[in-house]
Amino acid sequence: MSIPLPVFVAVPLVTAFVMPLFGKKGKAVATLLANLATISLLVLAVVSIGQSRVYEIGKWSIPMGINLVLDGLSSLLLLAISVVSAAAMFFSTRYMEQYTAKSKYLCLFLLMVAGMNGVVLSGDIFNLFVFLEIASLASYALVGFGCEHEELEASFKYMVLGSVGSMFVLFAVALFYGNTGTLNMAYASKAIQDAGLNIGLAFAMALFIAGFGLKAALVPFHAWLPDAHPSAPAPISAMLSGVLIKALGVYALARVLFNVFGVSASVAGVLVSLGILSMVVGVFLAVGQWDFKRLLAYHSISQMGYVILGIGLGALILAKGGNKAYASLAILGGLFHLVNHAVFKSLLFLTSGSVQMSTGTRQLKELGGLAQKLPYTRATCTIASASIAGVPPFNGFWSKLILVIAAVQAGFFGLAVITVIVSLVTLISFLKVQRYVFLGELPENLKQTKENTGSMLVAMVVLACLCVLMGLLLMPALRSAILEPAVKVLTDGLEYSANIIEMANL
Amino acid sequence: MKGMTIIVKTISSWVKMLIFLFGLYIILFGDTSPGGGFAGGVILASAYVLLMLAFGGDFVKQNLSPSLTLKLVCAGMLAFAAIAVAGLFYGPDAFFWNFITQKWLAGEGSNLHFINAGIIPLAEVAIGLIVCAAIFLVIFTFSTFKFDVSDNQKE
Amino acid sequence: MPYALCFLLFVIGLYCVLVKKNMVKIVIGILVMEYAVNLFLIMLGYRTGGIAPVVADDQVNAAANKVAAAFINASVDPLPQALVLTAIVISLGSLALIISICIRTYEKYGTFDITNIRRLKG
Amino acid sequence: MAIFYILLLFILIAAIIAVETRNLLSAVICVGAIGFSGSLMFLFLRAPDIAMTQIVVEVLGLIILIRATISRDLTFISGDREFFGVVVSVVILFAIFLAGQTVLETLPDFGTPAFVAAAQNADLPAPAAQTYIAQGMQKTGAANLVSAVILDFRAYDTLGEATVLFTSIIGATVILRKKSRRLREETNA
Repeated sequence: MSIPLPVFVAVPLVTAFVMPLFGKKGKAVATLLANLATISLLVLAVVSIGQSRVYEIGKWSIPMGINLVLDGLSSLLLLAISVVSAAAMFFSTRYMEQYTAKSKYLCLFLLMVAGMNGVVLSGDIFNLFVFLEIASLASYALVGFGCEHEELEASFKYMVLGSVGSMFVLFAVALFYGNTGTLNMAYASKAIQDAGLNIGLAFAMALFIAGFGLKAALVPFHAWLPDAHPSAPAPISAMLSGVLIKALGVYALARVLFNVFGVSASVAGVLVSLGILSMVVGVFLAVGQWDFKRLLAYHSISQMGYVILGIGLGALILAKGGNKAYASLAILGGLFHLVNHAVFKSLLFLTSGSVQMSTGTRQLKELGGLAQKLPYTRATCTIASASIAGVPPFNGFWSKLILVIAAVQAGFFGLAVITVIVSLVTLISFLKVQRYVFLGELPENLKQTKENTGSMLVAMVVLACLCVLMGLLLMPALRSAILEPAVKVLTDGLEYSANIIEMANL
Repeated sequence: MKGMTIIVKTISSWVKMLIFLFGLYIILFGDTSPGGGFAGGVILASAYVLLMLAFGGDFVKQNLSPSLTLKLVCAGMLAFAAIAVAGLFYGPDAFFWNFITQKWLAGEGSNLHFINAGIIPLAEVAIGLIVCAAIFLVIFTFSTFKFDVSDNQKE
Repeated sequence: MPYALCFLLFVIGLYCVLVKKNMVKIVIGILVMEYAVNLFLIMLGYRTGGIAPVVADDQVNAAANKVAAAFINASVDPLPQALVLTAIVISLGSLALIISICIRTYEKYGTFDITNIRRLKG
Repeated sequence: MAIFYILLLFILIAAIIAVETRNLLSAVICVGAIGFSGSLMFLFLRAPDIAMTQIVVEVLGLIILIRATISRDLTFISGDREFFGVVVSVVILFAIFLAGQTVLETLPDFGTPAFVAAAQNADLPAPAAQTYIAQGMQKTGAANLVSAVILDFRAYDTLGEATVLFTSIIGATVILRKKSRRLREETNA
């Protein structure tokens, strides 16, 4: 079945436009509609797996109009976004009862989803910027949703750094237009291949790396993340850490670098070093944290390092003309880890929200002995912790294993050792979480704690099942349907423009 | 927020119509002359802002309440989205297909001759509505927001 | 040379965001960066001695139903103007949001100075 | 040409004052000066649509900014700056600025639109901007080509842009709402 691609953006947008019309009384209807929207997006994403096509908006042939592109990488990201957003939306049905203005929350949530889908599908660099702004503005407002001191402060910090990132991207778009005379990524890529990469485009590329790096919170640009992610309500933290930094940061970066500018050894070196820096710095900052969600946020930085490392390693092998099979394996590891991280990190944030809602605190030192009180939360949290630390047979193990194998095959033994060490430190810090939250003595004031039921539980259990089952994605059938096309988009690199132009002319 | 003196009130009630007409002109002629939905919408909003400054927040609140304004924004957005989606139904499966002009150019749908820029003026009106209501709502929210510093002073 | 002055404006805005300690000043820095990028984009489309991209009646060749060559060879680039129109509205939207965050923060802390607003560590 | 340099210098001076002055209200007024001279600049760059939009947006932006600063007694900035940090960032930014000079030389000269150079490449189809100028009016029916671009050729961007405005007003009303959390008893009830 061939779905018109703008539907992925139109469904959440139209639902979001309807949301403010429901006041206090229509809250139940609004919640139902929002859940329907996210679930239908999930269905659409599943249906569109394996398809690849170009959609010209308004029937204007490119480069006159804007085109949307669905290929392997886009459908992988669409799938991740819709899975996490459906779970987070279902979770918020009950969780967000503690805040006011629920219909506006749902509206912002859907706008954020629409923005991410727009970024992932766009084939036009300015259009990508516009949808990036939608998703970012919605996330700034959602981070400050609680309107308390920490939330407002984190939101301000996030918004300032995010706006600077957006300005970098816009300036880069201007330079890009000045040098190539077009905004369409396929034709711009062709123009760059014809004329060669001059210093103006190299500067634009540096600005893109800085701008998208700010959105992805890679280490020199990570200052906002440890404040913003813990301050948001738990389902929003799950969305931000789970998919927002990937769709706006890693996806956009990979698309622009691999498919438009083409990777060179120096750029790949920058990516690998950013990845290693993020991995190591993130994990060592995480170990010392005593705030549950803050600890998780630092781990997000570290795990994003794995993703960038995998992609960068693949780029390095490609740029040096090495074996293409090794390069695809490294990129496969990176992308697989991206999807895995989306699932287990959002699950971890949801469990932290469940703990916070039951106990009213997220300071590790004030918690303890909740294993009997919150059995389901404990079980799901354990599964997610095992995943993030890379314990077999959960999904995190497989992607880390692939990364290590790829690093060893390509002859980067140091990288493999660093990957394993960071994974061990991750394990230690999650043992600490288990020890302080679920084991040990139950503090006197938490005797009345009750397990959360209903939608929160369902969302957590579904994600936990996914954590266990996602290793199956490596089975040949699923792998060639979901992961391989995404890897192929990146390893093909500059053939992107020829492919798009050919598909558009059909 | 309080209103101003009688002189300001009288003058602004005269001027508001002129500003309003000017804004409408800018919106409706956006396809043939400079201007368009954004500029015109902001001008329309400034007519309301003028009224708000002259007569005070309560007066405006009675005539155009914030919840109604928010609903107007939603209506404008839905209208714009409807224009976009209409291309899917009237045309050959294309979001934002300019279904009036393109049919006219192809020699069909001659009853739609009267607007030869197709969806452009319609979209200008929708955007004018969105921008006017949105800007007014923002400024109204900012001006009526009351600081409640008493219980949150620096701790 | 005009490009260079524009880039200088961008750098001034960036300096303001990085160095200043007052919330409103930081917002001003972001605004200055936005102005710089908008000007830069419009400059990219300028043609010396050009005319605005609005087709007047006398520039249409009615017989051939075509725009006169005089217009085609003189009009400035309309595409960057469309981009800047979008960018201006986006910057207005983000200005409204960031100022609302500033106002609410002021209500909580009674100051705009970010050195006094440090509840979060790191 | 001279008018561009005069306006740009005026904008730069206003920007430096806006950044360096200690009075917040003056800073906001300087931002207004930047905006209005920017609008004049757009007019001389033959962009009347942008000039109009810039001027009206500037007025309302100033109202919003003044609202943030004027209501409080604290319009003066106190507090000392870290001298060392300022020097370091000035040096780094100046280096970026100098590096940018070589970058800007790769652009077509001021006065030549970017699409003219791109049109030389026979390998590619005609650049979008050239098509807009030559055939935009016949293809869409709008004489104002900027309107034709934003509402027909690139209408999808405009949908995104209107959505940004929508997002920001929902965000602003959410941030400025009176009560943000319910009590625990209400939640569980």
